[in-house]
Amino acid sequence: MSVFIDNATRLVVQGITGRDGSFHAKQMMEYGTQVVAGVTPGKGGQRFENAVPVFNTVAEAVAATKANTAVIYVPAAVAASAIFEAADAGIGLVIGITEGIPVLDMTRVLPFVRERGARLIGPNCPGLISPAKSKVGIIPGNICKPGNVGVVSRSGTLTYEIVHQLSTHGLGQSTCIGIGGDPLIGTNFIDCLTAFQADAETDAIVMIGEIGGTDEQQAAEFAKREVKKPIVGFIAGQTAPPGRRMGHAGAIIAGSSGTAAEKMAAFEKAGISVMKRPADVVPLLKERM
Amino acid sequence: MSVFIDNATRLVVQGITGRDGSFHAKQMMEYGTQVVAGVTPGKGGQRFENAVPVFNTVAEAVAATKANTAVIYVPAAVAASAIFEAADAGIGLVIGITEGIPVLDMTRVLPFVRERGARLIGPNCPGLISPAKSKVGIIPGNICKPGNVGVVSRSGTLTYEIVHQLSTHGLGQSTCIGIGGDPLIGTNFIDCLTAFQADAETDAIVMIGEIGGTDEQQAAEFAKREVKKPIVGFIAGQTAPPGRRMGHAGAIIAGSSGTAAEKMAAFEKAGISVMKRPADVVPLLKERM
Amino acid sequence: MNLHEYQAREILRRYGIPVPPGEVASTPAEARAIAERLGGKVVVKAQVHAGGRGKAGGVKLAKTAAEAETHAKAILGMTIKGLTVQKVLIAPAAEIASESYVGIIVDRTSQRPVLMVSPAGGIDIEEVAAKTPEKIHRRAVDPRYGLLSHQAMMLGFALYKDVKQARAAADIMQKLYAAVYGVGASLAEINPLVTTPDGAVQALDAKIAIDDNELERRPDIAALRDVSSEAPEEVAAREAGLTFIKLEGTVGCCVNGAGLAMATMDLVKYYGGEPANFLDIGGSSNPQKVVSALRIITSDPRVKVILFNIFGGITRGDDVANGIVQATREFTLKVPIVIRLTGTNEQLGVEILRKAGFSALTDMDDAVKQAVALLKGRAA
Amino acid sequence: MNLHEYQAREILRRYGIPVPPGEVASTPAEARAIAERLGGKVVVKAQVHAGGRGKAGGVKLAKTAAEAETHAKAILGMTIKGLTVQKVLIAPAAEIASESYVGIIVDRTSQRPVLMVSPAGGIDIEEVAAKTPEKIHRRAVDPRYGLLSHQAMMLGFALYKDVKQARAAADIMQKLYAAVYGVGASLAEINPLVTTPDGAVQALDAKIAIDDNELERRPDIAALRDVSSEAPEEVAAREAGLTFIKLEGTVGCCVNGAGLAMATMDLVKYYGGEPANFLDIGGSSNPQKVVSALRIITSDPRVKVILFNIFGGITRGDDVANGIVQATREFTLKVPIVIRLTGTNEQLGVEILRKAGFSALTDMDDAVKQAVALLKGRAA
Repeated sequence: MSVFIDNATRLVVQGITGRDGSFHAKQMMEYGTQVVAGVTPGKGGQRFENAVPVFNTVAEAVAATKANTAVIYVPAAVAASAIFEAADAGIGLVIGITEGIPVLDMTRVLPFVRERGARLIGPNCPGLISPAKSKVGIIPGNICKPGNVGVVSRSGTLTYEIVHQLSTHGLGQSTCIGIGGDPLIGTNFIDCLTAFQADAETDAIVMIGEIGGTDEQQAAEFAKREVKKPIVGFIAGQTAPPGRRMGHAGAIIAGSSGTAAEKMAAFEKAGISVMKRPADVVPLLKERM
Repeated sequence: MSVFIDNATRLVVQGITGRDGSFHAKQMMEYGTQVVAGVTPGKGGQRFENAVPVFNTVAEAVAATKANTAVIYVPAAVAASAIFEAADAGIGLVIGITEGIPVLDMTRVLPFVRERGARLIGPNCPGLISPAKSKVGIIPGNICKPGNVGVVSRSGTLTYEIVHQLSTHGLGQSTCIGIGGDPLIGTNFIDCLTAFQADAETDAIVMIGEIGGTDEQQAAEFAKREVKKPIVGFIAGQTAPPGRRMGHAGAIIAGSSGTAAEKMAAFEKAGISVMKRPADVVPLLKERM
Repeated sequence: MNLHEYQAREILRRYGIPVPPGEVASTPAEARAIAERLGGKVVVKAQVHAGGRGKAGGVKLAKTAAEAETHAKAILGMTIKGLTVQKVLIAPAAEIASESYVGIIVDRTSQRPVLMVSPAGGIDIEEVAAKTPEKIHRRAVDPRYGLLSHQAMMLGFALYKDVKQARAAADIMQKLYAAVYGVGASLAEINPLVTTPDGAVQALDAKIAIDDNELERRPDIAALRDVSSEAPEEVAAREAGLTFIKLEGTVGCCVNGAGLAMATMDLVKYYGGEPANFLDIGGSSNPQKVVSALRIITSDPRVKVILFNIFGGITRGDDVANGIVQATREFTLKVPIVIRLTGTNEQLGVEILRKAGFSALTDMDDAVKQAVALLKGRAA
Repeated sequence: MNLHEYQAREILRRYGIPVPPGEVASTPAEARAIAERLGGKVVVKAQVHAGGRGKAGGVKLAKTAAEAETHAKAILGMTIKGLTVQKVLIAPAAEIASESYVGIIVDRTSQRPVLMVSPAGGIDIEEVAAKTPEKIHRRAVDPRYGLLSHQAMMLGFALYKDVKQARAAADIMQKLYAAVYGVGASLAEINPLVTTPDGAVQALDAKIAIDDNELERRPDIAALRDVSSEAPEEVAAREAGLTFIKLEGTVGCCVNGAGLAMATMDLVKYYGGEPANFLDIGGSSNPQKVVSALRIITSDPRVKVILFNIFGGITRGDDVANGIVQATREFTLKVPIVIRLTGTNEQLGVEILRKAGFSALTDMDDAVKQAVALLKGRAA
């Protein structure tokens, strides 16, 4: 078992013939992910890498290949439409990699996805990986290692940094999930904590948050009540000034709320071990496991 | 027991200070309906007929009076908004009397009402009456009589005609429901047949349809499968020419579909006794009861 | 309310849908001037609310401006299905590579706007639906989200293999959907949606019907009404607040409520008569409305007997009776009248009628039977 | 992207919200001419992206056009919170009967736009929220239906007892909601929404922030950007495709990825340094971006050491190394540089750096410690 993706994941890549889509589709295929279809309007009938059939629409891809998961690499201007399309075609898990989707588009996408009983991860996220089983997104496979630590993060490269620390110190991962750096996302910390708590292969959890919003605070309260597995947490942005968007659209301190200090205090209060720096992850985890 | 309304009905009248609203509010109060509140924006704090408190909003009316049913007499231009408001305030049963609501407004009103688990009757309907218990709408109380016949109709005065026939021949009614003459309505024949089938006080059903749409045809199929009580049916508009809107916005024969002949055939096929003229209702009912 | 083709084209243009040029003319000279401006071959098209214009000779091709003038002269004033042609549209005779159909109606069953498209365009879509239903692609649109890009694109691919054309068609569909909600249409059709030899996608002909209930809040759209293209009695009835539809029979009906009005017509037929009209005086019973109703009914020379069927609810019997009495003061009823009056203020009404020399019945069946009998008596 | 007050007012006007007259001036003479056209008393308001304009002397009342010119002369060129005033708005000094607040933001928790209104207007809404939270009325709007009339009306009644004013406010709220989706705003505030002595409801001052992700598809809104009101390094960074935020410290940071960039800054602080900036070179690693990044970092005289922290994923180590080498050819780095490089094409990158005389570290902690040590060495 693992979280959200595994060997049964049948992936359709939206934007498979684009620059990012084609690069990462190859990477995923090499990693062993079952990439069963690609979608690029107007390129229906072609084959990607002489292997994966390309369709004009996700509906056609689902009908022909029984794809159950979609990953989106299309440009920001059409990315909301791509999520609508995936959910409308009956895809149960949609991973939005694209950065730069307007927040107001997401206010309409999110209820649509939920009404269809689908799960969206992201957007503006690196995707997820269940080491040695399946990888959907852009997390480099070579830094991961199978194991029993679940990782959930709002960030991309910071996740790699921490996963790299884990792997080089012999702590493998059950699943690593990048939930995305945007203010409005489909899957939040609580959803991932719930999944890790239920996952038999996960024994401990690493949670990487950042400034902006109150998702970490709510997750900490939830963890205290519902999560029995040890959690180690990190918050990026202790030195960030208020009112500025720190790269991620969601990483902005509004007024006095959403600061790193506030989030770290919430972690402490909930019994989550708080890293002072990324390198602390290994000793703290070993202490708790 | 009766259908949709009874002695527990606590009514708020939207547009209670208007011409139609005030007239019918008085009629309903005289009939014995529990009119607990009225709403007219800007007249909050007044009392209607020195008795019923008037509020600016339905939400305030519900909070103060525990109203559970709303009836709408406001002009067509603001009637869709009034339905939204009633459903948003937690009202479970909304009766839209107003005629002339644009169909495109209803395409947005109907999913809103359903998402809130509310029932809309109408619009463009005369409302409903459970004789001797409660009356919501404009059906004249004096032509009705308590009894065991359930009446459901797309029409107003034609319903009165048929109810009058029933009452003068000793056949009382459990509930009479006017579902409305518009193409898009909140409660259809199937909903009413389901309720009458479940209602212990109803022993037979009269169903009054008209040209336009396929609601009667679908109801006939449903009745054949699900309704164990005898049904007598009538269809108005045998002589209506195709393509013309016969008063009711919904009464229009499109192409070759929605004709009276088609609907009467569907009734016959489903074992529903078909009246040739309104006066047939009594003998046909007596035959089946 | 139906719009003329030229009005529908103007609305499509306003919503950004590509429509070929073209202008409307009321005189042959105007038609010629437009044809000269456009240059090249043009089509002269009658603007009437009737199908089958082409077969009736209402659409003609002109190679020159002079020929356009000649055709306009022939078409203007022509009668098509009882309607006189008052205007013609002059448009370039486009070269067409393919013809498709795109339409939006509100579907009663799904209670949603439904987009229908077909690669078999240029002909009556009901014919396509009857003969080759597999050529029609439907999509009910969730009005909470509107017509989403990918949904339009799927329909675009149903029309065109070429991705650019599919995208152009999808864009047109989204704009047509916006137009439907923007102008309050109950029906909007582009038929045909054409591709030109250079691959462009355009709306060649359009039909838009407006939901009458939208007109009050859309004075700009209401102003598009062309009363000259409607039956004068129906215009008069609408202005008097009545719903009136002219039919072919001899029994003039005046009823309160649409359902009862239809049932009355049906009963006339049941007893061997033929209704001359549908007429609903509506809920509130102003005596003046009854006067107007009688004026309209009696203006039809085919009417041989007048039948009132009033079941008073909101409508009050005394109002109706007063209206009848007042009408007989204003003009002479040349045909017999049968009055059924029951319900609210029945006694008052009957008394008013009695004093004026009319009798009233209480039973609908009796009234209709009597009206038909009177008819047959006269006919015999 | 923040809009100036005068730009926000223009957008409100476009959406039909009543806004008092007023025009923007770049020179004292223009200010005088506008004041003359308006007549009567006017307010001269600095147009800068900073709160507290009034306290800083950026808002002044003028009784005459001459006085408006004098005030404009004083305010234009003034520096408020580090920003130079380039424009002033000249508006009539309105008589005000009451002041309220109306704002829309997108709420992260409900994932919906939220309307906030308060009868306590004219002051900072965060102050109201802190001191008298009961005076703020909130309503999350379901974007599938938009802000419905009755919802707006309920908030209207929260502001005004008078039904006409409540209706006017509700109408303004619905239009403001339309404006938010229409221009792609992440924030839209009317503060204060005023009533005039004759009872009219008007938007006196407005603040609109645009979601940067909306700008690509809205060139008309993107054109409203006033680069003169932004820090020049940030403008240069944006044009180079970098995300850069100027801070007060001495360690210039260059990182790939926003989360890692923040974590790097935090670690600098952890080891006793202060970051000079946030800088994310983004996912795709064009060497030219690295050159631009170095140019921007070194333009800050406070920077005493440069720290690269690269964890290659999409970003390739050789690209980053090539960028660093190329930059040193184009200009001289006057301060020491510490490079951490790991991940994709790490070996290639390290080799390129080695040949150019740079060494690279593989551990983030080591790199930050070394950078801070260098800093202290210099400082000591």
